[in-house]
Amino acid sequence: MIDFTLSPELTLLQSTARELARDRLAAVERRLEADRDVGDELRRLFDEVGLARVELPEALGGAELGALARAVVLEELGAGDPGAALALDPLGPAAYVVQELGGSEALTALAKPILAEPGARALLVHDHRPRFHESGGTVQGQFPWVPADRVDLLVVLEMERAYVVREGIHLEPVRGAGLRAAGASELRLDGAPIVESWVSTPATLQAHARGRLYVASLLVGVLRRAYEYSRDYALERVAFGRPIAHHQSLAFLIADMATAVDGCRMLVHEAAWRLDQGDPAVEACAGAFVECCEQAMFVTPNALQLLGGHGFMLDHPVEKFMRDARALTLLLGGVDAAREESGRDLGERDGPVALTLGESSWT
Amino acid sequence: MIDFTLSPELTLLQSTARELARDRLAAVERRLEADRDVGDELRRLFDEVGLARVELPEALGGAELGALARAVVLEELGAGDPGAALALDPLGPAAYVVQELGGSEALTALAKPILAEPGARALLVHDHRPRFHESGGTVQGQFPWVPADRVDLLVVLEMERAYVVREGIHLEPVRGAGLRAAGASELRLDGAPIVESWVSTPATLQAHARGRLYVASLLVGVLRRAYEYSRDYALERVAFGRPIAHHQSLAFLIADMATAVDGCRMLVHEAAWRLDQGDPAVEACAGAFVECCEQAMFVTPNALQLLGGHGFMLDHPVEKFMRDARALTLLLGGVDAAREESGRDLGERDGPVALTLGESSWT
Amino acid sequence: MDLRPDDATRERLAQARTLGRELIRPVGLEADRLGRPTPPDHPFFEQLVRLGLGRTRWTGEPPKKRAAVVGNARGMLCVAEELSYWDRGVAVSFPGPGLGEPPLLSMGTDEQRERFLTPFRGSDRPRWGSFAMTEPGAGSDVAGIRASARRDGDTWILDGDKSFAANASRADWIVVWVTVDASLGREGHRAFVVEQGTPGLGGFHVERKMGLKAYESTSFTLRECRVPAANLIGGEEHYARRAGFKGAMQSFNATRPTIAAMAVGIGRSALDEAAAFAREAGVLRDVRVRDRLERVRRRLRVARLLCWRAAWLADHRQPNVMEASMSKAFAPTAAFEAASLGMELLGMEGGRGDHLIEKLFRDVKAMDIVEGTGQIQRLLMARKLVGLPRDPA
Amino acid sequence: MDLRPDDATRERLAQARTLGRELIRPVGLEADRLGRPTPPDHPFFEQLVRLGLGRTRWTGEPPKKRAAVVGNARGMLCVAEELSYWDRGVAVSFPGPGLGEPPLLSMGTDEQRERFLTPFRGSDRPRWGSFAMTEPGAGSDVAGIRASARRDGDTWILDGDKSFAANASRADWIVVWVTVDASLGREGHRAFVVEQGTPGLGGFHVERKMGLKAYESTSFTLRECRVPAANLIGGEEHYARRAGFKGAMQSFNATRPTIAAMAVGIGRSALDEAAAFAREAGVLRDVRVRDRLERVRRRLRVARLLCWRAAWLADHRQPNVMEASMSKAFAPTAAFEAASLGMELLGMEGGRGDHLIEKLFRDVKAMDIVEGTGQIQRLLMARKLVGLPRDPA
Repeated sequence: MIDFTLSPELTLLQSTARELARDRLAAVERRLEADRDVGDELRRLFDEVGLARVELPEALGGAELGALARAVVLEELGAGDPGAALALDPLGPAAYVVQELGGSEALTALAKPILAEPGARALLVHDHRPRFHESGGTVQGQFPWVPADRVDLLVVLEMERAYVVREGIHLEPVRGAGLRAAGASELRLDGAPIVESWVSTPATLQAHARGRLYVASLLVGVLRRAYEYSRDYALERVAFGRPIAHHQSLAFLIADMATAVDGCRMLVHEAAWRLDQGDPAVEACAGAFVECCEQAMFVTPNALQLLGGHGFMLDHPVEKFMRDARALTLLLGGVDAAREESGRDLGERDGPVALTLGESSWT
Repeated sequence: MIDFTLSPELTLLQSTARELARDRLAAVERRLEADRDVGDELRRLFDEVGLARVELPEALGGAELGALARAVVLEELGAGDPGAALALDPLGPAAYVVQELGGSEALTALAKPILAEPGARALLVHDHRPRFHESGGTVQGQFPWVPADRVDLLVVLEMERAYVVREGIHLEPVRGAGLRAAGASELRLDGAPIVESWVSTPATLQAHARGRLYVASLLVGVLRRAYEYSRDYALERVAFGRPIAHHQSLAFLIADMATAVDGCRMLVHEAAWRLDQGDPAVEACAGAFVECCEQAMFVTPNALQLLGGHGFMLDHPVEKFMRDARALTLLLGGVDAAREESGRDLGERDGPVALTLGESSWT
Repeated sequence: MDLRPDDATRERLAQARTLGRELIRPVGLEADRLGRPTPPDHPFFEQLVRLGLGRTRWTGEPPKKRAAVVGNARGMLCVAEELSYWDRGVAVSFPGPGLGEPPLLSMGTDEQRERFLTPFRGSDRPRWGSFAMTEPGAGSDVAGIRASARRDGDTWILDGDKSFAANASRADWIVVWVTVDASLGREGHRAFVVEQGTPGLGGFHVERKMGLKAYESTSFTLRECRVPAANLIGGEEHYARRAGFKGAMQSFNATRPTIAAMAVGIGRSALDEAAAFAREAGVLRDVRVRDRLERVRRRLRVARLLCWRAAWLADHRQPNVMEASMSKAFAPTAAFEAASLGMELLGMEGGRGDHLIEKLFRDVKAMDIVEGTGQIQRLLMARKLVGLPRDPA
Repeated sequence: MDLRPDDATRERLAQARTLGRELIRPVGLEADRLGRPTPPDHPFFEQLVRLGLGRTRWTGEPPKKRAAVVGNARGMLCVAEELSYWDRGVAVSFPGPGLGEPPLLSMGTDEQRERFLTPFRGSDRPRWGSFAMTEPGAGSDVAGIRASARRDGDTWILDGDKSFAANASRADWIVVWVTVDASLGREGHRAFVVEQGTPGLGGFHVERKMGLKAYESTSFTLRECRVPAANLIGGEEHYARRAGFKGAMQSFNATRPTIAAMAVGIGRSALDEAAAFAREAGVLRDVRVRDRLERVRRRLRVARLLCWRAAWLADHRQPNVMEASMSKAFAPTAAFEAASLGMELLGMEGGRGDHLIEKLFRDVKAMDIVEGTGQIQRLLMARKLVGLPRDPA
């Protein structure tokens, strides 16, 4: 029966992630941003706790806890610092692509060296234009921004295929609009030899879906933190004789922000639960991403607005929440590509529109 | 220099229209709706005052006061009863089509008999699918709804041409979602002979533009009335010890409704002023229509919401405002067709985007 | 975590769908076309009774086991969504004790449940119970009840005006909320069962609504209406005891998410019709159309999840006031967007006034009003989220 | 009705555009890249002075003719929009008496205007005036000023903290608002000209902002800061007289529509860049892109008209508090939508952090905050529209 209980295992994982994100990421977020790196100590700590291995196969030291567990952890890390969350995850969503298109063995082979070397990172880019061009087994081209200052393994995802390169990757640092703790570079491939390459439309869709859910989970974290931070500020700040949170229009705005955060989280959890049920969940993952993107531009600018002039200053992190959120929404082809996926079945299917998995079998 | 003053002539016209709309339309709006007609007396009265002839050429007894004057009058009538406004205007936007495509002589010839016979109506339909089909000089087809129970002259506007029929027009009454004072029928053409027919892309665009501005002007009136009615109610109704208008969230909602109404009016006036300056104003008219449609679904449902349970009852006219507004937005091809027109130049022009007429020559 | 109704609920949903397709929707369209509530002697109601509907949830068990009786908010909410998919107005017109039942179950004495609910356990004919809280001058401000009750020996004398009471004129009895002392606020409130035919109960007036026409929303008057003391729900002891229970009683709420679920049902209905119309018109692959349908479905999905969560908490006796209000604040706007989009896609077909979507467009707005407007829900949420004081604007 | 600036304004707009393209935008991008305000000795400021900019509007005329001096809100607003199109941060950094000028013009004595504005009539070097109202703990609640002034013989002693004052550390003088008695609210407020170097004026701290980095927003402290009585703007008589004038003085406002127009300028800049980028990327005919650009342009058009109307009323000394607030409530959200859409269209190019749109996205949010947040504007509007009382929440 309909039940939102998280398992005790997941609840424990959640609180571990929450504490670490609060004490080790959020507490130093401005420093992480300035350093453009999380540093070796933090990297070691997170590796020990295994937060980046929640979903990975056992062969890679993973816990195989599934998509919901990953979503829960990523929300917490996103609430800490989404850039740091990327930097602390050596494989990130790149693993989805390799796994879905190349299979578990390919993942093991490609990922092991990355996991073995502290600071090494695999990076996924979604190349739908395309910006990279292949000739004779090597790739040429430029990608304007990746949230990284180091890339050991580049996974390029197109609409119907994916490929991997390991050499010929050049990075030129740029300032970065957000997610700076992960680094920020322009990426150039200069005759980079393709290591592996796969073609499969369904697997590509699935990899896209899981990648979008990854980013959506981080967004939920950013949005929640922006909501909580501005709500707490509004409870402390007094104007016209009372906390500004007790002015009705702001109280209602805060209520709507809470609704936006909860709605995003529920779509993310639903999509993750579907994946864990073996459902491809392609439109559910895309829809969760779209919802998070839309609400990101409601929640984070309003969080800033609640702080008034202080929101515009770097003394508070709300301007960073807005920048990080906007930057996250640009990843993986952006919101319109996700919208396309989220609505695709509407153009194809006949009969009533289902809201939930298996609805057609209910009745 | 930038100036929003209405001429004394226009101000007088406005107050005449306002009084008549208030006393003779709004005061009996439920009866007009039930009767599906405005009745001969009202028809005579409005004809004497000449509110439907503001923009017409002198040859048809018109005052040739221009588009802004027409917009000002239509707002007032829309605030009275937009269905009645249609019924009280024998030619309506159909005249624009005949004038733009056929010229003044065609207008005089076709319009004279309509103006001469009390109760006669010319009707414009926008047939973009198309639903009507021509063969051998006659037209066949069905149109699901027209806000009329009588049609003496039917003007059919397609994307690049227009034609006129006078016979073979069959009307089957339907309930009508809104605008019932104008009547509501399904229209069938059964071998209707084409009286006149013109082809011209620029003239068609112009006719569309003026037609959209006509409907937009009525919408401004409906929105203003919905805003004023619900505001007044909110000032009278007491809950939790004060007028509900003095609860901050509702006070702010009312302020936003006022902004929506003013914004719509300003775009309508701007487009009308452009037309009066000789500018084709195709995108300005379309943009005004789109804005009115978008704001209609903000202002009228919230007006209803402000009345709470009473808003849902027929004892108050706010549910009618919402229905009338929604019905107006469906006319002339609807909002997406207007959006297409309003944004067309963005896809074609190069260089900076102008917000105002002649902006490129400012600097 | 599980996002599927259980087998029993799915079976009830299947029944509701059959009933909806075959009976509820046609009856709803008929009432809308005729512009009046389905009359009590309509064969539809007889059919429902023959199907075993319109009965009380009360099993006749002693009150100790009461908790088990009301533990299926999720299942009820799913069925409510499905019935509203077919016609929310008709769903409210269903025979049965209606909204009068919960106060009898939760506050009533054994004897009162026996007296007023027993007739709803059999199935001789369609019967209705009704519930009257709202007054013409009040609305969401329920603390402001002005209808009064004063004791006179073994009876109470009720005076006042009530409005928007569903099925009141056809009901065997109406649970009426009144105050014994307006200055006490909620503390002064009392609920009485007023039986049809009681002298002083009258002035029934069926309100004329823009939508949801299948059920009667009725205003009525109490004029020196004398009611036996035995009809005070729970007896006087209940109200003396109540102060202590109050916190616990208000800590979870299943009504608001149920109303929100009804909005989801209406919205889903509009979405299905809009998608079908767009498919027929060949515009379903138009990016403008598809993006808006996608958005509407997404918002309805959020709405359903919010409803489910609130009901799941209620079923587990967890505090859910914030979550219940959140679902109720959110779902009606998502449903309105669905109906309004449907109208836009219909275009001139929508102007005719005879398409199901046009009816849904008129039906749906009520969902943002009944059981507390969106504004009231935000007030309740803000009290929990930021401790908004009760008093200020 | 006329919706065109006159010839004089168009000429000034053409100058502003040339200045904008050649100087303002490059200087703005430089300051953003370096992450600090343009230093006072930057050659840019010298150039502006050579061009005759940075002067006072005060002509030296006696106060009788004052009305004519401030009658061109529309023209100033048009130019403000255009300058902000190129860089709003740089526009604020312009030399000149700045926001300190209006109080001197409207409240000051002839002698004070002479003393403090005369240096701004010549053009020897860049000079700045500044204005300080906001305090670290206050913000929109201007009635809550806590910086104090107490009389001591021929001088006043000022104490308190000020924040977000533009160009304060480089200014020749700062118009500082303080209170002589916090319990009096606005009645207790006084404005002093505090000259740079006055003992007790110090602790200048340039705030670190997310955007608009070209000008300095500065906090500073007043510690037993002794100011001659002659620096009390308007002298004591002014404040005694003021109660009577108050209504008239507050009935029109040109500052809010000017800030709103600056938002329009930022939004227009984002729109132009977004459209140019979309054109280059070949997606300008994509219906999703075009519809959103269309909407952004339409909203900016509404915003501009609302600004113009408010300024037109101000120029005619018509009450415009509601209209001024309406423009200020509306324009920043339209501009934010433009910048946010621009970021979306840029996609990964926007993530780099070196595109003009990305800068505008960081600049624009301030416009919904300065001169009263959107919430404060709605409060002011609601007072006019529904008589919202000052007190309740």
